Amino acid sequence: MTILFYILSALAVLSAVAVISFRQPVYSALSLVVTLFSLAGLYLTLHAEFLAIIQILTYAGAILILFIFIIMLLNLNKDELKEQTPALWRRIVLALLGGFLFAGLWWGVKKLSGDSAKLTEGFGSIASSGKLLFTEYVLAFEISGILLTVALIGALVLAKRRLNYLPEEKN
Amino acid sequence: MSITHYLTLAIALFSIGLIGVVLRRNLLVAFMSIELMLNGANLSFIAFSRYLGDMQGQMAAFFIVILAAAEAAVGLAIIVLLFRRQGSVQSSVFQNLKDKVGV
Amino acid sequence: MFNFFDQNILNFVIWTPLLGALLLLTIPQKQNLWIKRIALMTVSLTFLFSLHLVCYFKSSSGYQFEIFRPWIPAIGAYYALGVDGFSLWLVLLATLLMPIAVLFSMGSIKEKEKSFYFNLLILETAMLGTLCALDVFLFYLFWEAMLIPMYFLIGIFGHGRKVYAAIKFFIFTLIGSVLMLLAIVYLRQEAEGSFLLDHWSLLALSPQVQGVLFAAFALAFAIKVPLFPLHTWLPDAHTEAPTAGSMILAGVLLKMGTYGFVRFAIPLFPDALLVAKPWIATLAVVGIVYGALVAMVQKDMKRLVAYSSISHLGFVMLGLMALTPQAVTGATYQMVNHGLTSAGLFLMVGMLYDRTHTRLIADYGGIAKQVPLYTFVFLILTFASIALPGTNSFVGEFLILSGSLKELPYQTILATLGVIFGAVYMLWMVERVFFGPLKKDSLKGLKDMNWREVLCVLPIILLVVWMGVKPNFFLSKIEIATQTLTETVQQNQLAKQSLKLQK
Amino acid sequence: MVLAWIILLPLLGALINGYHALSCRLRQQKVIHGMVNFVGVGLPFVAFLIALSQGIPFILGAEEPIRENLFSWISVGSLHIEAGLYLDRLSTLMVLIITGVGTLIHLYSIGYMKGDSGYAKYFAYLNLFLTSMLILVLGDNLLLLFLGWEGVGLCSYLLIGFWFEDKAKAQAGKKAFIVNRIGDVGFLLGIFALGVLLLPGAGENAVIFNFEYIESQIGLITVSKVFWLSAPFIITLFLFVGATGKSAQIPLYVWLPDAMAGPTPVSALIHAATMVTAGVYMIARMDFLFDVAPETLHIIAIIGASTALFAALIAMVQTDIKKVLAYSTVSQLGYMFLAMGVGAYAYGVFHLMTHAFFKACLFLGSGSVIHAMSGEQDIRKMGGLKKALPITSMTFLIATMTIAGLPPFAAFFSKDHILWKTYSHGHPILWVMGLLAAFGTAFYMFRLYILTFTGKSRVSEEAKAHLHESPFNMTFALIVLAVLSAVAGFLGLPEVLGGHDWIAHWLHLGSNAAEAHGASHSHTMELLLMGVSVAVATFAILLAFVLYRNGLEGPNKRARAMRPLHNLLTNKFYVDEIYDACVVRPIYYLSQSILFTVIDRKLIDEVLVNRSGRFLAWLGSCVSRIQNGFVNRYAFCFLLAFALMLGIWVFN
Repeated sequence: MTILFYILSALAVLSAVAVISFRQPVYSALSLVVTLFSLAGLYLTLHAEFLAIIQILTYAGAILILFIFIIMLLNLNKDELKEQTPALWRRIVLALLGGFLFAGLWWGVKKLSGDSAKLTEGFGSIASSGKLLFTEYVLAFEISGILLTVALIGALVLAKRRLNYLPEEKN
Repeated sequence: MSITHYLTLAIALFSIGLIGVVLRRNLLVAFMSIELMLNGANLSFIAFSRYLGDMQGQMAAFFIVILAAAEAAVGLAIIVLLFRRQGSVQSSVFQNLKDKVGV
Repeated sequence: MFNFFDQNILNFVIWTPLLGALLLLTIPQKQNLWIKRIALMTVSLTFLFSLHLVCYFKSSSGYQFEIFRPWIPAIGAYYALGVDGFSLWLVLLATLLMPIAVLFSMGSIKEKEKSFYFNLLILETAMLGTLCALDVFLFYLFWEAMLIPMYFLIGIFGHGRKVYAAIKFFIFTLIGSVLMLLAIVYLRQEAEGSFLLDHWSLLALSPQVQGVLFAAFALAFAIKVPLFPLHTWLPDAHTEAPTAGSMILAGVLLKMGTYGFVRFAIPLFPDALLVAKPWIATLAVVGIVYGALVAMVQKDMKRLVAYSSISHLGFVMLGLMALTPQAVTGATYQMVNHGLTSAGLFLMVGMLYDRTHTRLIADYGGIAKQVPLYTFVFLILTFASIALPGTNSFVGEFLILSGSLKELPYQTILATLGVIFGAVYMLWMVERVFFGPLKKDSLKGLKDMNWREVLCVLPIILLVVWMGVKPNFFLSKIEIATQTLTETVQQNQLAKQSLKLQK
Repeated sequence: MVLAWIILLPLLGALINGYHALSCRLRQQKVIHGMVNFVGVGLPFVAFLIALSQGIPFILGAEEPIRENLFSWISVGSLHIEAGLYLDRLSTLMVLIITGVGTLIHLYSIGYMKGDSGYAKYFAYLNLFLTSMLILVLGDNLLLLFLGWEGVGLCSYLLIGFWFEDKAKAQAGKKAFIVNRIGDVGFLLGIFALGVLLLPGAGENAVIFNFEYIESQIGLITVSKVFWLSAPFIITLFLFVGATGKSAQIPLYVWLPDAMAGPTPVSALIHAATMVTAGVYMIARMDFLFDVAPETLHIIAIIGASTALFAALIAMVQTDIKKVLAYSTVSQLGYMFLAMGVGAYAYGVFHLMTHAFFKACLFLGSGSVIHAMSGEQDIRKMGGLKKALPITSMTFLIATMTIAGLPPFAAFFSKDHILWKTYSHGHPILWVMGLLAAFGTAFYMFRLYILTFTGKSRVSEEAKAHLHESPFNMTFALIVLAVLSAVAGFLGLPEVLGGHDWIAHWLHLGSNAAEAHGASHSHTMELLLMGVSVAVATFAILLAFVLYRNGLEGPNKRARAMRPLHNLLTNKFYVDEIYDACVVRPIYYLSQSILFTVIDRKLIDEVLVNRSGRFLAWLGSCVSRIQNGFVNRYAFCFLLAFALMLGIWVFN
């Protein structure tokens, strides 16, 4: 089990770093897919099968596809994509800051001891999640439905708007 | 594996996402790093839910995923709009909210 | 019915202008004739109410016509109003100048009358409220409320650098009053959560604390008085304000500073006053001489009268600082005199401005032949402003100087110099504007004063003479208030000295 | 209420005429001369009759002064100032002079101001002047005196600048008022010092500024101190400063010669007979106070003598007929102050009376000359007018002989008394200065007479055409005044010449100490000095005859010979220029470029107000640079803030 955890977490971290370091957005999108898959795997080790599936289905399946689709749609030309790498000092500063951030949070987290509680039978399975969703969280579930439709309409209205003026010519 | 490991990973993902947002000029990549941060948060939810033996964490994670989806849709629509308007997605191009110094 | 009216006469006096202002709102803009009529009626009604104050003013110490109701119990603010010797005549001055201002601006303000008269009426309510408030929170509310209408009057209806002048006026006063607010809050906490002035006067504060609080109050009022270094807002505000605006500004608003000193700064902090007395007196005297000298070189008539106001109010401050019964009565009397004379002078300059649209002395010359009546009235006001015996200012100045020679000898001697320079700048201006050959033929067609302008100036001229020849009617009412003030301050100072002796 | 009527009548006249003048001017109507004359001259004449009726008992020896309390003017706390009137021998004399000479001059100005457009306005101002002068003289307390004091200052301002179209005349009026104001400030300080001394001791309703009350408190005053100096000295000095301003003594006399810009009757009334003597009256009225301040008296004597001499010298070379008389007034006032200075108050007042008569006569004479010459005032263009103006020249001659101090006439007695008292009170130098001044007076007066009336006529052709003797209403005043100035002397006939010096005993001013001190010198010395002064006068007259008998050629040649001295005198010792240079210009420069531009504009307005405003704006702008529209920059700020919070959380 632990080896699996380490592999997956290493994979996740590496691909996360890749996401932010690749110059081409397409490559970072793909590395994001890798991160999501590794996370799904981690969910499984945490007995959250339902969420692992959801993760793969919506995140990897829907959202990332949308990203890639957008990237392709905008068919950004070559030079446009290849933005100049940010100045060295900026990256160092940010890396340091990130490290500091990580250390701070980690310092907070490491105090957390606690052995794992005894799990009930069928914990995290789709059935129990489904039951919970439709009993305790039914209101939230419905509202999220509405949320999605609103987001859908919003996205449609925004993207569809026929711009009545031509975008300025890129200089 | 104890919860600290998972949480450490969550923190790592979160920090990387944060740095990504700040570092990258390209809006799309910034947007992806936001997704990364969200996933980091999701992971911590699920880790806690696992170690506390309580399904609520997973429910929260589930709703976050839904939220992420909605947010991604709208976000990308905006990015498309921005691209149409300015012809590029570099964040350095959109500066007209700049304060006119010394008015 | 009558004693209901008598009970809250102050409510009538203070809130009638506000009612008038609200009534104005209901009238459409183009009916400017009705707007003028209603404005004039409201202010005249207020004046009639204030006459009631004078007739039934019993010459006994303490506040009269008191109104006392809890207002915001949570913070301990009461709706407390009252009038005594100090504020009585200032209220009368305000209610008298307002109809004159309205009557005059009926002829000179041609557009946007509705907002003009609306602002003027709100200003009157705020002024009267400030004068009658006995609860410091209410006082502060009205104090700040005064600024806004004045700001609009100068900002919209002024001329030249009116926006600059309006902003400068607003911010100058605001800085002072913000510090005062801090002191008020501290004092409220000292007086166990009550804003009432009577509770505050019972407080026994240590000299250091008194010093700081006095400084805060004094700064706020010093800006309004304009004491010497803080005076630069006055000339700008006066020159750019419309005639009615600068009349009220000079007539009443400047007196708020000295009134503030008399009502708050002096009685509440006697020990700090003992320390600060020579400094403020010196500043006042510097103001007298400085104001007079700088007035001499002004090119613009209104600016000259503005600087002369600084000089005259320097006398009032000297009187207040001397704290003898004569000096303080003289100072209060001089506040009213200066209100009349400078408002009158602004009125006259306003008349000239309406005819020729220029206030520069150089543009005039030898107009005495063209406008004899105007010259006659202007000369009377000039001699009233340089305190010729027989006019009102002389009585005030005499009382101030004779009262303060004992307490502040050197300052008083320097102050009497101001009397000479007063004559110099006024007469020099009169000579350049009125006497000598007719400078430009454009002045040939200058019309003399019409009946409306005569009606405006008449009350001022009558009062100037009446208050100069028979001042006792006015002085007797002020005298009681000064008696109580000087005694309370002397007692506290003596008490402190005896305390020090025992230590 | 009788005394009040003396004041109210001219006031009434002033109001009626004033209203009439203004309404006619507004309605562009002709002024009704008849009514104006009747009101303008009639009312002062009635006032004169009332004054006479009140004055007769005093002249016949009554002692008790008449008091009238009109109303309480100012009463604050323990300070009470009553508006009360007070008539005793001194003020009777003054009132009679004012109303008497005043009415004569009003009569005279009917003729003089006939064609003038501001005719009614003129009479209104003149009546107003009489009112304020009467208030000054009749007031029973120092403050009423000051009210009249500034009132006459106001009227002299209005009357000097009467023809205000002419810039110079308006400026002369302004100059007169301001110089008077400087003196009045000194006067005010004296009143305040007195107030400070007397107020604490005053009883519940004591009227502290009343002359009698001050006299009763004289003990307290003499012993107390004001600013480490002795009180009487300081108070009297301040009062004297006021007097120098009003009665044109050395430092503040510059306004009087310029005051000639006003119409001549005004100069006669205000700048010869009444207003300028206000200072002398004030000292005479407060003689008890000045007696206890010997140092001030000494100063007064010195200033008086030096003014007399100084003005006499300047008068010798003046070419404008009114300027000569103006400087002669200044010098005669010097004599009066000299008399006051040596403690001979009565003789000062006596000289005041005689001066009122002969100086008014001289001014009115010069007025009728100017009237005849249609405005010409330069004596170099006159000459031989005796034939054309017989009455004027005769009265002018009498007045000139009077002022020169020839025996039978009034000024001889009054001036001689003063010189004698100066000498007998042990001031020989001042006596010599007085004598020289007498010599100067005789010389310039006869020079004036000779040049205008006798000798070759230098009158221009068209002026000669309508040379005419003034009408009767003008010459009547001249004759009356000439007779008075001839006769008035016998009121003060000194014992040594057989008279019993009635005026001094009648006025009995000043403590007897000054009186007794004088008696020790023998009569022979007095006679001797009298002879000396007459000799000096006659010598001066002869000199004048010799020099100016045949026109101006001789004197002009001699003048060119001693050019520097002559220039110095003609330019009045450059006093005006000195004042202008070291007082007026520096103050103007100080206030223009230093006070106004530097302090007000630069220091306060620029630096404190605008600069602080701009500083805040600059501060704001550099903070706003952070928001440069970069989305990443904002994200970075979130990150920073988050890190900060984390740090805080971690470290405590």
